[in-house]
Amino acid sequence: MKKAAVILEKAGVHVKEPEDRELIVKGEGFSWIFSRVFDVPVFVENGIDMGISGSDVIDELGADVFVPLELPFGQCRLSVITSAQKDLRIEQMTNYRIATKFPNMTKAFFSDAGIEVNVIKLHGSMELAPKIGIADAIVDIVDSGNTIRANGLKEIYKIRDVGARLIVNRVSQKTKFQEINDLVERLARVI
Amino acid sequence: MKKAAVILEKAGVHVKEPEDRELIVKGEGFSWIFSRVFDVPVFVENGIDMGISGSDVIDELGADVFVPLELPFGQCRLSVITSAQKDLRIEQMTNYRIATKFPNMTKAFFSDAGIEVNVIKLHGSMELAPKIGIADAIVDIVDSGNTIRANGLKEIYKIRDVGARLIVNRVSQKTKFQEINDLVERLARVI
Amino acid sequence: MKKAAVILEKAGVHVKEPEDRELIVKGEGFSWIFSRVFDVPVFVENGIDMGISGSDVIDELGADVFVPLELPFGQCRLSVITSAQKDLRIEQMTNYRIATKFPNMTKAFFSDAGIEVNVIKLHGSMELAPKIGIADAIVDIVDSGNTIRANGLKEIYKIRDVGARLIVNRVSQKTKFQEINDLVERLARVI
Amino acid sequence: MKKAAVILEKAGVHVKEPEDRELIVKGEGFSWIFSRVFDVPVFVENGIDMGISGSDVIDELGADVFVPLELPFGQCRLSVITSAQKDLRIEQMTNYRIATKFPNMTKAFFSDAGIEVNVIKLHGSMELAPKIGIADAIVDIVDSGNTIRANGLKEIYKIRDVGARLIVNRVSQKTKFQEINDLVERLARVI
Amino acid sequence: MYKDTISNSFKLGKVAKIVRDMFYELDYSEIFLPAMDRYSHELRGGLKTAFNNEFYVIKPDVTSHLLSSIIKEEELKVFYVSEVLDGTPKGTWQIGTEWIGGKKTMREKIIEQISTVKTILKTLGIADFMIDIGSLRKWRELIEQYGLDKKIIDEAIEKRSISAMGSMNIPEKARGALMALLQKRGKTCNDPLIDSIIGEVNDDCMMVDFGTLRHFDYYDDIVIEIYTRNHGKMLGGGGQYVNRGQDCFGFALDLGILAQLSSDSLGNGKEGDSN
Amino acid sequence: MYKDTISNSFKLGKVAKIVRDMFYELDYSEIFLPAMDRYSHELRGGLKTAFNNEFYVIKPDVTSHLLSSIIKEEELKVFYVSEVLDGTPKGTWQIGTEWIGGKKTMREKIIEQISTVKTILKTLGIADFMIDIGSLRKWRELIEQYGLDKKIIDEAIEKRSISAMGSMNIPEKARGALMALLQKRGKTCNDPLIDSIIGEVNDDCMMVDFGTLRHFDYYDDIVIEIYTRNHGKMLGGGGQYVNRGQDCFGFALDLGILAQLSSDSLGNGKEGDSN
Amino acid sequence: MYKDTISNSFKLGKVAKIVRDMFYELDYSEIFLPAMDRYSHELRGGLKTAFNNEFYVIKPDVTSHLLSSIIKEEELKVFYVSEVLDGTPKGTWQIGTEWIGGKKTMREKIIEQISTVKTILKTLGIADFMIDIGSLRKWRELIEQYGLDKKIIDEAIEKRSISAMGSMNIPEKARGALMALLQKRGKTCNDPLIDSIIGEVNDDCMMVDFGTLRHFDYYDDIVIEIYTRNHGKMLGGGGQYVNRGQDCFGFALDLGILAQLSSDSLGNGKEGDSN
Amino acid sequence: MYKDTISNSFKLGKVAKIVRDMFYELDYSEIFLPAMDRYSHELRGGLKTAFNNEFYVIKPDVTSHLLSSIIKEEELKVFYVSEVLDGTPKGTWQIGTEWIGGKKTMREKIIEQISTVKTILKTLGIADFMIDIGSLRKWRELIEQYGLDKKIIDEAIEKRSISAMGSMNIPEKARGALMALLQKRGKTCNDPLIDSIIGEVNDDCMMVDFGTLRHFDYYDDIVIEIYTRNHGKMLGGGGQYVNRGQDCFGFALDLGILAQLSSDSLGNGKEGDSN
Repeated sequence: MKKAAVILEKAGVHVKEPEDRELIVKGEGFSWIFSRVFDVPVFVENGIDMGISGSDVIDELGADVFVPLELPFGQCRLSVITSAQKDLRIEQMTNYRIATKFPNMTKAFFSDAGIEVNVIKLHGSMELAPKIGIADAIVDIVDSGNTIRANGLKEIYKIRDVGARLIVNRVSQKTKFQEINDLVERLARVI
Repeated sequence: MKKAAVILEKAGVHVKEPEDRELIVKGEGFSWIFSRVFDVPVFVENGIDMGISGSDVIDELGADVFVPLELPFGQCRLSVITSAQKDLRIEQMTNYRIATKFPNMTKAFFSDAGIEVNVIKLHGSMELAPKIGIADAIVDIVDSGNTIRANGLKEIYKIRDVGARLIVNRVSQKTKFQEINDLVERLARVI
Repeated sequence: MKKAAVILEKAGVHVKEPEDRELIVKGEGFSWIFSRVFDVPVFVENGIDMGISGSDVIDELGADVFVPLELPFGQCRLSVITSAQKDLRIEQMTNYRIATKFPNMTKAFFSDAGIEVNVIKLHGSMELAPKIGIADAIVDIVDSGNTIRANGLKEIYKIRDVGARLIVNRVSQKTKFQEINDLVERLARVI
Repeated sequence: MKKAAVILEKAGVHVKEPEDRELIVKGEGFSWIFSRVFDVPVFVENGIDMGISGSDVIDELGADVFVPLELPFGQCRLSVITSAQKDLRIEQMTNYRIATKFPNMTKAFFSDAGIEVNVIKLHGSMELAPKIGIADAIVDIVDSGNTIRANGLKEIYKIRDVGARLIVNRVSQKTKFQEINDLVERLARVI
Repeated sequence: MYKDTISNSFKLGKVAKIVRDMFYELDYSEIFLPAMDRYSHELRGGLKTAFNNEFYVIKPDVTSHLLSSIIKEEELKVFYVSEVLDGTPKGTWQIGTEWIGGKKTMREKIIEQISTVKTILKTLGIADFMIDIGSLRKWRELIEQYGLDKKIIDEAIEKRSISAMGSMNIPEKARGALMALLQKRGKTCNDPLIDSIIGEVNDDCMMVDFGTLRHFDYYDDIVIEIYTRNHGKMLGGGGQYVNRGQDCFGFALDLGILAQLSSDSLGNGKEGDSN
Repeated sequence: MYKDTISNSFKLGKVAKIVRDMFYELDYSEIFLPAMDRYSHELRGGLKTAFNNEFYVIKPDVTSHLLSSIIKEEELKVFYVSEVLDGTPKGTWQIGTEWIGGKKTMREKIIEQISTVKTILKTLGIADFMIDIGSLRKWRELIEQYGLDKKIIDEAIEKRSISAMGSMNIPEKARGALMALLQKRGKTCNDPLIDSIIGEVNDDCMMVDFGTLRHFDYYDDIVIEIYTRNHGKMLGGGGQYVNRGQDCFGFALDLGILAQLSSDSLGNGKEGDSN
Repeated sequence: MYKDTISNSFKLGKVAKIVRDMFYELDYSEIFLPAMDRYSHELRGGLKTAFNNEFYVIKPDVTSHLLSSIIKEEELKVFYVSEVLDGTPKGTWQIGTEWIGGKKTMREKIIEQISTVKTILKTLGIADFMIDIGSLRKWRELIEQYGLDKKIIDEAIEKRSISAMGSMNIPEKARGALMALLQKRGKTCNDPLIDSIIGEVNDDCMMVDFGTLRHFDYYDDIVIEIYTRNHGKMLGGGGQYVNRGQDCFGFALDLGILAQLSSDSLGNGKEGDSN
Repeated sequence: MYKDTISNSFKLGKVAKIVRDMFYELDYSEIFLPAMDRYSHELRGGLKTAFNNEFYVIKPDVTSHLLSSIIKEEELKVFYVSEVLDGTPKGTWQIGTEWIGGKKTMREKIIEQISTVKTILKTLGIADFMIDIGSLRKWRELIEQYGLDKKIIDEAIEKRSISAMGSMNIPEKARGALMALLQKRGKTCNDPLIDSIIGEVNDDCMMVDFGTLRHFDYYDDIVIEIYTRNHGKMLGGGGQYVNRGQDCFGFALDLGILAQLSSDSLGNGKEGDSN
């Protein structure tokens, strides 16, 4: 969140921090909405002009929004992760139980590869699932890889790269063309 | 979370607090797993012996678990909530956009009532949705009601009461019958 | 055909015989159409005022016509017929090949009795089928029973009684109410 | 039927005529079965070694048989026939009621041409149908064309040529290879 | 010319426009029912299918579909233009009305709707049509009066089978009454309601007929059938039913047959059209 | 009040009547497409099902359904009111037109149809709508000119991804041209055809925009999108396509959204309606 | 290695062979049920579909499918190996038996079938399994004795909800009996039938348990559930039912889980297999 | 006795057991294919349906289903017992094998599998069966050699139409070769591969026949058909195909016909059974 604010500052947009439980903060020319990561694309698709969210969330929700800019923070990757002791290839994961926060992308990936798996939707701390035996593998976001190493896990297959994105509502892009393009250009120059 | 620990202490079970990012904590006779609210029923259904979770989450996930005890905390209710200015009845909500963290329960409720609505899944701060015009009403957990009043909203229909529940894995109930029943009885006495 | 003419004569309606390949013959107040037995109900359902046809054909085609009168000729029955040497009950005819001129009625009969059979549609001389081994049994019209006895066959189950019927087009019954009712009454008196 | 016997005689095969209602007649080396035109392909598909039948009937029933020889008699054609007064093209026959003895071939023809028609199955004297107004057109076998002209009708589209065919059961072709090929060759030489 | 779908639908479009305008004048509003709905035993006809492990019906009979969608109703004066399927993917296009509840008496509703049918057909240039009016109540009263077996009587009526009625072992008086009702067709029938309706409509096309009407199970008493001399199939039909205690009446016309019969009169008798 | 199906459809009925009357005045005739048709890869959207071992589609996208039904065509100026399904049994109701062939030039057709959209929305009391006009031809010319990979460019346009365009290894001149076209939105755009259309329509609601329109594969060049400030979703859209060598243009409007937005202006702002 | 379908099915094949051979020895004959059957409310599970305007179910629950196919029955001692669907195209493979009618008493049948389950699992090298035996009759007797509401009690049992039982307004004596039954798990339970069965089977894996078994509506009294310590899901289950006045007992095992658990012991613990 | 499903399946069970045991001895392992799979043009037969807006096929032809499921394959020597649907909910039960890849040459595989067919039929007491062996390669060579039109030749072969071959405008030499191949049936055919196979199998039931075999498009060269004198329909068939560069051979037998023909010999000639 802070990295987003830094970039915006550089592009001449001052982000007003929300006090205590405030949800919407009016700043010079902008009103800022602070919502859950998974909700940003839903807000933008249904009427909020612009938002900053991770490409993993955008693709998982299949949000029907414009994605003008890839922002230079939040770089990580979505990978298939199994226990460190096993040398596994994707084709060997028939009927594996796979815990993930991204069921749609996980099902799509394994179905294209022709491998039938059972996907279990979890909301947090994926590494727990194989440890306590309720899943054989996980599909999750990997950044430094420390968390997974710390839990005796390893990446065996990178599904796709992930990073922060600027997203724009399809109608706002038309009705507020100038302001949006103006901000996009200023941001493009600083990244 | 703390209320759960208090009840457990009274029933003679000392809950070991997790240090920093620790996920699993071994205590006398128990290993404690601290996961997201929405994941507890998934863990218990897939192999973890017992868990404490809200009846809203258990019903939304349709978790196939035993629910031996209603615990005396976390009492609240799942309600249909609209803007305070409107006097609305359920039948008038044809084609309303309804934001909620509980899409399954919301769809089931309106479908039984024969009202066709469009459900938008959000993960947090539901009150935001009607405020910024991306939803006409919300279905959410209401406790004191301060949050919704603070956001110019009001409850128009209570779908069901909600509260904390003790849940047990169907197989563990058999294989660890004694320990589980023992704990359930001790808890039953203190609530 | 002659019996029908006799009855009609008695009811004061003179039937004009067709010369050579003539299809339609104009007589006092009536025009007579001589068509195949199986086509009479089709003609009457699609616009011809009245017709005389067997109840077997009417039911096989499921013709949407009025059937005011059962005529006193053409009495026979639709039966399941097998080789004389075998003592068979319907339930033992699983997967039998059954030759018939009435596939719809045959399928309906065996399906209601819960017996799966393979129906082969033939247009004539059913007795031939079991004799030359292309069917295990037949469903056909039985009158005296000589033909089937002559071919070493016997009736094992009467599906329904069959007889000649007077049939009337649903619209003609309305638009030519008087003439049709008048003829029906005169016929009713002579049978 | 006689023409078939003539050809067979030329090919050295004497056809024994059936007396009165006899169905099967044993002749030198052959037993002859005289059945309805429409039943010959059914008999041959289900076990009778060989048969002579029209290509119209074979195609209408979609019989799964070998068709080694086109015989030089029974040449005629399957055509779309309408009233002589009208100059009609196929595309103009939307929703026409078409009477025919060949519903399968009629539906297939109009469906390939993309024209939706209502097919009425009749068993004989097709020319009657348009005359008495229960059909707008007919699909039937046309030979000299006298019958249709006599009934004020005319051919507007030839669907396919039709002629007599020799047909052979797929299994008999194997088990009685010599005799069948021998007869086919002798026939081939005389046509 | 065009492939069937388009040429076919042009004619339907012309007729639909004319009939719609009349419904608007008579203060009916158009109703749009979804093409598919969850299966329930109330739904008649349509094409059975399944989606996501639930049974559905595609384009069921409109009256039954509408009735299964009503929760609470004051007045509902609607018309619809819709394809209706009956067991196969190719259906028939219908235009029809449903008049549910409201202050008008059942008698007034029936009279207005029958007059509406008349005006529609006349405007479409279809002259020699007839409207038969029958009553299920008459038969019910008879069955109750003589304690007869409803199922057998219904089958006999469905086929107008005089032989069946003749051979039933029922009291002669009952047989006489059944036969009389079956044969009853004429200008009047000394049933106050029906006679007053015929009187009010006051048109030669009307005929009382207790023995030649189709009995749909969701109709309650008065039923009508609309047909012409020169078309083998019925033009349409309708009837009276009770829904949540409210008197209702509705009718439906086969848009395809209307288009066929009216094409000459509407001056678009294109060469090659079916007569 | 009523269950959704009925209350929902009343509003649709009101709007459909108004729009239909306008189409009649503009000499469009209504077309009725069957609810189900045999599956073919040309058909877009709809709900896949099967009958009698054949694949079918229920209520597919109307334009693709119409085009797949035409054999030979002189002129076809039609409108339709139909539910369109998209993968589930609950669809959206649309009202739209297809103008195929005929003597009018493509330019005249586009101008007439855009003016029709304007009149419809104004008559329904929907004031602050916008109509964006874009061109697929512009992008095609660029792709051919610099020999670019159509698939990658299409994905970039679909997401308006400036980053993607920035990181493509294509000549700088090409990148500049792509960026310019993506950002091009304004009153004129020195493209003779589009400028003349905007000039002719001469209304403030018109905007040239080459970068924010959806690219349906059956559109050929000129595409339009219709939207308002206060509704998250598009009101409708349309485009130009060639069918059997004939110039065609068609557009479709979401009847549900029209009903929502127009309910206030049409004086039936019932309390409790979603505004 | 292979795509899922094939690698998956190899393991199933190995286990199916072993279990089939045992059934042959025990004089069971294999039964082949059609993959699709006309829908009837008796059929449980399966995937709903439609063909030719009739509702069908694909691969329904085998017991319900078999029972709906029996007209008259002397004795039927059958086993089946079949995929069973439950609302989606991907089902679970089961191997199971149904013993209908015949001279053996219900007690003898249950004892033989429970022993069969034991032998199967031991032969497959699955050691630490447990077989719980419960009784629906016990609960029915209680409900009738205290005139309780069956629906509420069933819901409480389904969730083992002590809170629900605690807060029901029922006589204290009834509450006590309910709680006792719910908590009843042990080696014996002074119910003559169950104690004699446990005595006869005489194996440590057996446990009486009235409170943790799933209640399928087509079971009548004795029900069994088969599970192991180290697998979250049940291995299988079975129960006793009455069909046309004849005593019947059947059980089914999840072939997939059997293959997983037995793969180590059958010496084909291929590296990379799910443990 | 029983309703068809059960009585029918008992006979199938008896035969399936015998044949399975033989396959186990020949080191085949059983394969279990899912009852439903996503539609793809590779799948033959089956019953088309749809689930969740995707096209599926129920119980397609097993060979095509297996081939579409293989990603990488060393050796696959499998057998299956499965119902196969062909456009309607009532299918035929088949038992068959697929031998894919592995070290054995194609010749060895064909010889082993033909011998297997022989042993199966003889064990079932079906004596007077015949196995025709034909070759698609022979026809292909001829078509290439004379540059003939494959489609027309295939239609002529499908019907064994000597007239069609007679009236084709093709060089006389080609006509002669076609006729010879069509009429070729006997003990040997001087095709090295086929003659050596017949020599190896060395059984009177074998017959070379290039003109009476059905040509499935997924077969490559050698095809076989199995039939008996006294049953109108074929008992089974098989053929050789190439999959991912590996030689494969498979055959399937109709379990229903096997059960019918073998019921006498297996001493369960129940009175009333179809002979």
